[in-house]
Amino acid sequence: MSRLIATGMRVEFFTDEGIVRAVDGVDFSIAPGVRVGFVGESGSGKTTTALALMGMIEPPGRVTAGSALLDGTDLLKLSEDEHQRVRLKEVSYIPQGAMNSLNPVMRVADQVVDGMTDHGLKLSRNDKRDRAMQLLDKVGLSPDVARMYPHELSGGMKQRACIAIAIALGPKLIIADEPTSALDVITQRRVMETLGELQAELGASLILIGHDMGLMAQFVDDIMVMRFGKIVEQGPSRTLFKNAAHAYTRTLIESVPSLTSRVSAETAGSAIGATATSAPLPDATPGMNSAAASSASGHTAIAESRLRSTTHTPKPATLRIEQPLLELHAVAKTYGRGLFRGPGTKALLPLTFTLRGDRPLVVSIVGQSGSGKTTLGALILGFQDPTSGAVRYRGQDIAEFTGTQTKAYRREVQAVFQDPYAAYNPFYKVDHALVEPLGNFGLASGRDQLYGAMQKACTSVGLDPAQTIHRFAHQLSGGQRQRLMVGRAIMLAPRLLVADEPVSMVDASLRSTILANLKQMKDQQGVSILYITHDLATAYQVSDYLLVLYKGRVVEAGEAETVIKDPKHPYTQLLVDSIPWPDPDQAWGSQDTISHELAELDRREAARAGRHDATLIRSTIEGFALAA
Amino acid sequence: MGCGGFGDGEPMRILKRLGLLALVIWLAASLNFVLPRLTDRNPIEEVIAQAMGESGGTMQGIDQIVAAYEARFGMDQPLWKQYFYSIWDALRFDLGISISFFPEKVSTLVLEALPWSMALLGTATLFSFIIGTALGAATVWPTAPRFLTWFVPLVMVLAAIPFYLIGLLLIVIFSNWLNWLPSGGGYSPGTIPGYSWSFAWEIFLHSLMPAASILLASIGLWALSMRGMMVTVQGEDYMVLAKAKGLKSWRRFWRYAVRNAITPQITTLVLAFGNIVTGAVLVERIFGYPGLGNLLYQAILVVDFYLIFGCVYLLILTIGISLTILDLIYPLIDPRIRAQTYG
Amino acid sequence: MPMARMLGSQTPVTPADEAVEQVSDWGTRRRRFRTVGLYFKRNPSLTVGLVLLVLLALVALAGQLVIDPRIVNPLSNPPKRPPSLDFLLGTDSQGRSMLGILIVGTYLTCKVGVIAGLIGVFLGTIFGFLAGFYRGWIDSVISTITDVLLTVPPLLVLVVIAANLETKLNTNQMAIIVSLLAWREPTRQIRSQVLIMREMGYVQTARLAGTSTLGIVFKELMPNLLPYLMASFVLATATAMLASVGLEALGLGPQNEPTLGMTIYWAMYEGAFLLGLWWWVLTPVIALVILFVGLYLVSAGLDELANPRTRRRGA
Amino acid sequence: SAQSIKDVPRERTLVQMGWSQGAPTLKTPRNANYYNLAGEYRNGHMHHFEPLFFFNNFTGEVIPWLAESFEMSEDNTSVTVHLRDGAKWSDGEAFDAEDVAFTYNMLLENGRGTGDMRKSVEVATQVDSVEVIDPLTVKVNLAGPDPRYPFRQLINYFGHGLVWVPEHIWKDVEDPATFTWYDEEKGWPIGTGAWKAVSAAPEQIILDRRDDWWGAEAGFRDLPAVERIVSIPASDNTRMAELMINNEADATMSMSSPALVERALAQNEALTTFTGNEPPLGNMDWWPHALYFNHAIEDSPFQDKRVREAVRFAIDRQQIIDFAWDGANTPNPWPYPAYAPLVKYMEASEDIVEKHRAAEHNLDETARLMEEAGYEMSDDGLWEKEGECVGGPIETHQNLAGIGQIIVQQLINAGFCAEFSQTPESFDKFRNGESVWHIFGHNGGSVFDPVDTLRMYTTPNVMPIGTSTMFVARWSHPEIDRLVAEMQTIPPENFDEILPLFREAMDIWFGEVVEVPIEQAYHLVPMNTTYWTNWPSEDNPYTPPCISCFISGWGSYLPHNLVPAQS
Ligand SMILES: Nc1ncnc2c1ncn2[C@@H]1O[C@H](COP(=O)(O)OP(=O)(O)OP(=O)(O)O)[C@@H](O)[C@H]1O
Ligand SMILES: Nc1ncnc2c1ncn2[C@@H]1O[C@H](COP(=O)(O)OP(=O)(O)OP(=O)(O)O)[C@@H](O)[C@H]1O
Ligand SMILES: [Mg+2]
Ligand SMILES: [Mg+2]
Repeated sequence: MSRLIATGMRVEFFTDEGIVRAVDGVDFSIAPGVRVGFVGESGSGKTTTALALMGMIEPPGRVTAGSALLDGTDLLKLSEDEHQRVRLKEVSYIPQGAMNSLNPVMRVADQVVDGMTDHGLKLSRNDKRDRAMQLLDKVGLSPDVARMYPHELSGGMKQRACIAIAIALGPKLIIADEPTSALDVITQRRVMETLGELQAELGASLILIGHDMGLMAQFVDDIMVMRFGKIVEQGPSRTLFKNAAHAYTRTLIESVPSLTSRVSAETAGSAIGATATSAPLPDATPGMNSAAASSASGHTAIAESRLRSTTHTPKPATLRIEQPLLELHAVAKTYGRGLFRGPGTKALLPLTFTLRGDRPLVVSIVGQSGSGKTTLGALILGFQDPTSGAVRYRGQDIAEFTGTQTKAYRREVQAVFQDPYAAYNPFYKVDHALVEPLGNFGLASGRDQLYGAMQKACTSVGLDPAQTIHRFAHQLSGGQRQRLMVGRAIMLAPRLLVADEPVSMVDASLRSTILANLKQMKDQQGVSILYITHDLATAYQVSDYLLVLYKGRVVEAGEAETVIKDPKHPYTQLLVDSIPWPDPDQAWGSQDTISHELAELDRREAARAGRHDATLIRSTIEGFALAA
Repeated sequence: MGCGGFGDGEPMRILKRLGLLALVIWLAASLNFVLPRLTDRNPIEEVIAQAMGESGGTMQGIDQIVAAYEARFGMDQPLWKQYFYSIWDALRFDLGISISFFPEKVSTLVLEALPWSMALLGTATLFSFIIGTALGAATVWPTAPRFLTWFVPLVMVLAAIPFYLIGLLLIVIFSNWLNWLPSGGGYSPGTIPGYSWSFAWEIFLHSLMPAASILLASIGLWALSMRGMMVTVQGEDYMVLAKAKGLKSWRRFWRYAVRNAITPQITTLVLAFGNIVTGAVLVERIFGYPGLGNLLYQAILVVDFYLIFGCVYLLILTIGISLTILDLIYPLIDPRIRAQTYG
Repeated sequence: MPMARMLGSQTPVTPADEAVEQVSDWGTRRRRFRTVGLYFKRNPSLTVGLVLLVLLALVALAGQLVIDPRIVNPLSNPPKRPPSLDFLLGTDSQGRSMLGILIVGTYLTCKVGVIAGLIGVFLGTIFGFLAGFYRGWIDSVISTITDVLLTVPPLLVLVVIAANLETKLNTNQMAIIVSLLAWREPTRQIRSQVLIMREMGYVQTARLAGTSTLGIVFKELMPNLLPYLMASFVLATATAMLASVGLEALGLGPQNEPTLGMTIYWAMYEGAFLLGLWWWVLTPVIALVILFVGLYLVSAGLDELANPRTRRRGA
Repeated sequence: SAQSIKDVPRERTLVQMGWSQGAPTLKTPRNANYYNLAGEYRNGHMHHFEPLFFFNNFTGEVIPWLAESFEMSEDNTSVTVHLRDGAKWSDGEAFDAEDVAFTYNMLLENGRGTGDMRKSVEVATQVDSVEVIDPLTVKVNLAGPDPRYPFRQLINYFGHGLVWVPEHIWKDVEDPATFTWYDEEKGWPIGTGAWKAVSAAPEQIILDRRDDWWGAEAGFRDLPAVERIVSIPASDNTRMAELMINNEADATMSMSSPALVERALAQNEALTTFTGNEPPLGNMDWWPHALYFNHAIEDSPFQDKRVREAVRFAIDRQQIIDFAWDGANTPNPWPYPAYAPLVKYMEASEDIVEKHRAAEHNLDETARLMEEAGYEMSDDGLWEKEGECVGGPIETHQNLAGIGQIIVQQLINAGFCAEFSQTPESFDKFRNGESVWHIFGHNGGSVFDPVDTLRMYTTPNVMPIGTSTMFVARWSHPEIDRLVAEMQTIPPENFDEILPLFREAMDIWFGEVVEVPIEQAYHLVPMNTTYWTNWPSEDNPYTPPCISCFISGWGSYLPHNLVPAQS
């Protein structure tokens, strides 16, 4: 007996460029109480399939064929009213863009409960509050969050709020579209446990869309592999991981980074070579001739060529070269809460480090969701003013930059934002995001140069430029948006890149390609990278140095090898312990439930009552100095 | 760069904003002191000449009379002194005496007209805001009733017609032809004002047409700007989640879409409320409605410095204070607006 | 839609091939034309709106070449004639031809309205965006000035200016006066929205792209407010025209030019409504209605530009 | 006090309109001081007060009221007034010679001092002193011989005549110029009139009949049938018409649109006018309209008499009347209203008009005169000399906008660069002499003999630019000075003596083309017969029908004569 039987589902988008068949004849069935994982290339139609089940394909898109029977009712044929009643109550959905999906003017608690009220639950004010708090607690959010507005939450916190919403009414089917892409592994584990418990309790079916093969291995019963809008392979996860039939599935599984060996860029590249969307490395800098690129052997040559190709930026005169690239002096950030709303949130406690920049480094920042990673990035980029301390770039406080200095700074410091959903201007097609900086920094001009640069940017992240640059952001899949942003950063070849979860929505095979490309960019063009991630495995693979952030504080730091192989701080230990392995037979963490362990950790932290231990600096590295 | 929104920065921010309010009031008062005097007209002489002329007089000795009155009003003083006194009196809410309604006090005149304006324009503005905003929002709401597609352009047609023309049309239809409603005035001639239901009913009946004409003409304008904001908001991802949550259409509409689109509308509403005190001269004239618009108009016609200043002072206070409050509560209307200190 | 359905069911979709063929035209003129063309096709209200406006413009501009401009003068025709073959739209009580007024008056009034609307929204947009985006002292200065000026009754300004003019007010001066006041509300309204928009994610993307603050304001934020700005423009035009009509109605307008406002004023002054001289009132009203509905339709047609997601139909 | 107001049925109530200058509110409702310059006596408070004499301008009959008679001294230097026995103030005090003398003395004092009371300067220049002979007799000693004095201050009509104040209260008033004379608690104002205010607000003033009115007690007249007068703001033409059509009011203020009056009559059969349903739908007023030149502007092209004459030839009076009045007015080359006593003078002097071709419209003559004056027709169709055209804005009185536009267009068509201008400042501009030409009426002019109008063209009445005046031609002539001085000493009824002087003066006046008279003025006042009858009409012209039009005039006289239509 099946709960959901989908047959021949086809979804098409009628665009100016022609018809995009996002889902092309998908058949599958899901039994009650079963967890199904949807994996596959980014852009393969996972989200679209989910939206179709929700009855939320908006014109000019349309479900053109197929049926999806949920306990006998065809979800694809329901009227809008019927669908409204089904959503959340029978089928609930956690959107991929969860970080951008909360109503900015409503408190989180209200957004959690309003779905319940609209499905006929009569709740008193207090009931509402209690329910909201309960649900938030289930996803590891503190009761404080209930009264907050979405913009006061970190990416992961918002994602968890969306999960809390989805489980509110105990639906028959939960569709979770990359629900944990912004969660650290501990939180991820906790949230997945909650989901699992709930699902078991209700006998609900669960569709988990994701790219994290480890998570899939640990969590789902069946796996469907999607590609080009079709399901190319499906089967029990155990079987699939052991012996996948389809070549693409094999690549997916093989390209999952592990903690056992650090893969070099070359191997990753060749591994990808087998996949359909091969991603050649970009030339060093757009506009630079290929001779210069191929002869480039060290960063001196690169730097020279960059100076040559971009004659007026950056101006050495405005930014002093001899100074360290980036210095943070006791930088701390406390967010205020606005009018009469109590004390603020200490997002980042004073942090001091120096990144010299003469030797390119990848410094990874891992840590708990809400521990201040994004905040740190924003401080470095000058998007937030530090509450205290100063951020210096090449020896100068970024708060005191003049107009030209800011521009030069922007030229040299780029970023990939955590939320690719908010990053695009909805007015423009996505080419705008690429053309703008090219034009502003004088990197390219004229149709051909611009187009060439964009093409390279796309291919460097495995995107087909023809299918990308003419679209609006909402016409791209989440992973496509994210990749384009990374491609943009690569295209701009900055001196420093702040990459906030840059590959969280990308499938494993592409992920390693992209990371390899980033790494190559680092090596060939001397780009330092601050890599903010929850993915310890990739952090381990690419980073030279690792900072572990916990509650706004760096608790442990050192070379990736040292910290991950032999964590000393209990939080780091827990973190490493919680990595889901892409092997269904390897247990996920210890037997204890994660919430128990977390509680233990928190209790120990609390017992110290504000007295913080110094950062555990496990090892040092040339070019990066962290104050304990 | 400031200290991005400390909890304890709040009182400072409020203080600064209040400081700005004081500045606005002072500047606006000064400007409105100066403006009428730039006309180079002498209201006293005009009023007196008018009065004497009407009585068939020969204007003998008019200079003398004018001088006598100028002294009475302190207009013989140097300008800076007059300015100083004006501002000082304004601070004490002493608005002086009207020239054209001499010796009536400006405050009496203003307070007498104010309730009429508030009742008429206040309710008309509020209703047209509510109806117009809802209509405008609904036109771009996918599941809104069909009839809106032609109804809203129709409302726009009404917006194109100056509201006083609509008013005249209403009078011709409802008063002259159908004889359902009185043609104007605050209440019927001979009715004795009092606190009774029948009197309230009278007032209501008399305000129906003027209110309707303002309403009809301005709904379309409210709708138009709301519509513009709604279009932008509908593209947001939270609208997708709201739908995925299975929220009822009305909740998605009101609590999600409208709620996010409404900030500029609220700004406009505050401005519109500020403008209530300037009244709607033409509607008041057409309907013989005794509001502030007419008072200000009469004051401006003869450049009655004191009465103008009195009316405008009310405007200054309402606009200044309501905009200040608005600025302070923006973060509550939309929490994304960062509560920041100025400077 | 039927057409789209047909395509959907019959065309075998090979996205890659098709795309490769089209990619080469990125940034070319052909592509732009195509985009614009498709846009018009998808948004008929834009077309209808533009047609209305062009029609009105034709009447106002080309009409002036056809008619003898003197027919808008008093005494040029017998008074109070209803529309007939001799007097196409009738005449007013002073013997002005209403046809002439439709032509000349529309031109004059649209001039005032559109000039004032444009200047008003233009200044309002600039000030509103600057204040909302920069905040800090710029905001304080702009907001303070706006607040102060918001307290000045337009009537007072007009009386002051009228008192200081040597000659009678003409429509150009009128337009400037009205537009000097027309920016105040938009400034405040736009500022309030910019306060929200400045926190959007794409603003940060743009900052990273080295876009200057002005660039962010005009290239990133402004387009997203397009429907609202369009609405503001319609509003400002309306307010300007109605204000000018209103001021004219109080005898403060350009009394020797047959604007729609003056026409309405005279119609009201003479009680055309009561007298049953409907054509006298109807003519200016029709011109105003066409203008407004045209502007409304255009603004509705621009929705998709600001929010591509509102796109409902396939090309 | 609102509770104590009794109910009066509609059919015993007169709803009339008070002066509001187009505004929807009554001016100064709580100010009943006639002498306060900003006070508006025509808002309804005029029903409190009664004059010594009314005057029927149609018949020339003087109607005694608070007084019984007056006589002029032989040398025309004093008037003795005999008051009516039994006249009383509303508080029961007798109205007597002391009150008249007190009022005079108050005005004399003020007029000789600050002069900030209505009419005080006028009184002070014309009156020397006042003597109380006995309680019912008072003698006014004039500043010089003036046979017309009673018609200036003792008889109330149009803008002439005084309003009496009770000595027993006003003697304690500190500053009569700013005293408001309104206090419901104290029962102020105290007048002799048959009605008394019970409530006053900008929206309406309600006056109830006093059943103890002295006139009924003294057997002078019956109590009026009108038990309540509600005075509401007149607002504008359209609104007046609406109120009448809907039976919401019984009589209007003067309306300025004949078409609207016609329409109102057509819509509501109960409405009538002074001339019934016949044109001109109203009664002739005392200020015939004219196009004035400002003779005080020295570099004005209108200093050239030929140019003025060219303008006069350019004006087509009949066309103006056809357009603005649908033909229902009379072209008038004279500066006089066609009241019976004045018509005699004009009929006897038709030849002077002929001689100066003053009533003629002839564009050829215009062209000839302009060329003679050295002007050339430019390509734009304008007369120009040294690149300058002749004209400028014609400042127009607000009631005359209708004819204003037509006059302007006629002048433009004749080659003058005239511009129409009717702004809130217009009146002020031409009163102060700041406009080159303007359209206005002969306010303060003759009613029963030609002297008053001619006085406008005497040297003492020509004010320099910047000084406000109602005599906006700012023109005088030594001969006219002389002739007027002579005429003033002749009692008004001596037609034969005055006529030759008049002819001589008018010959000069027309010869100099002082101004271009256009048409007669009419008060268009629809009256409603639903509740009240016996309105004044052509057949029964007992008073002008406009109740609140005049600053001192008839006031309560009309309500006294109304007869209820429903019993
Ligand atoms: N604008 C804001 N106002 C108030 N509090 C904020 C704001 N932005 C972030 N915070 C708070 O600061 C803390 C750190 O947020 P931050 O976004 O830096 O976390 P993060 O480490 O990036 O987490 P994640 O991995 O979930 O994205 C969180 O507790 C969050 O609630
Ligand atoms: N509105 C749209 N118009 C046109 N094409 C669209 C639209 N939405 C999605 N697509 C395209 O459909 C394909 C499937 O998108 P979908 O979002 O389902 O991918 P996905 O499998 O969820 O990818 P990811 O893992 O990156 O989220 C993509 O190629 C995308 O570009
Ligand atoms: Mg997706
Ligand atoms: Mg984050």
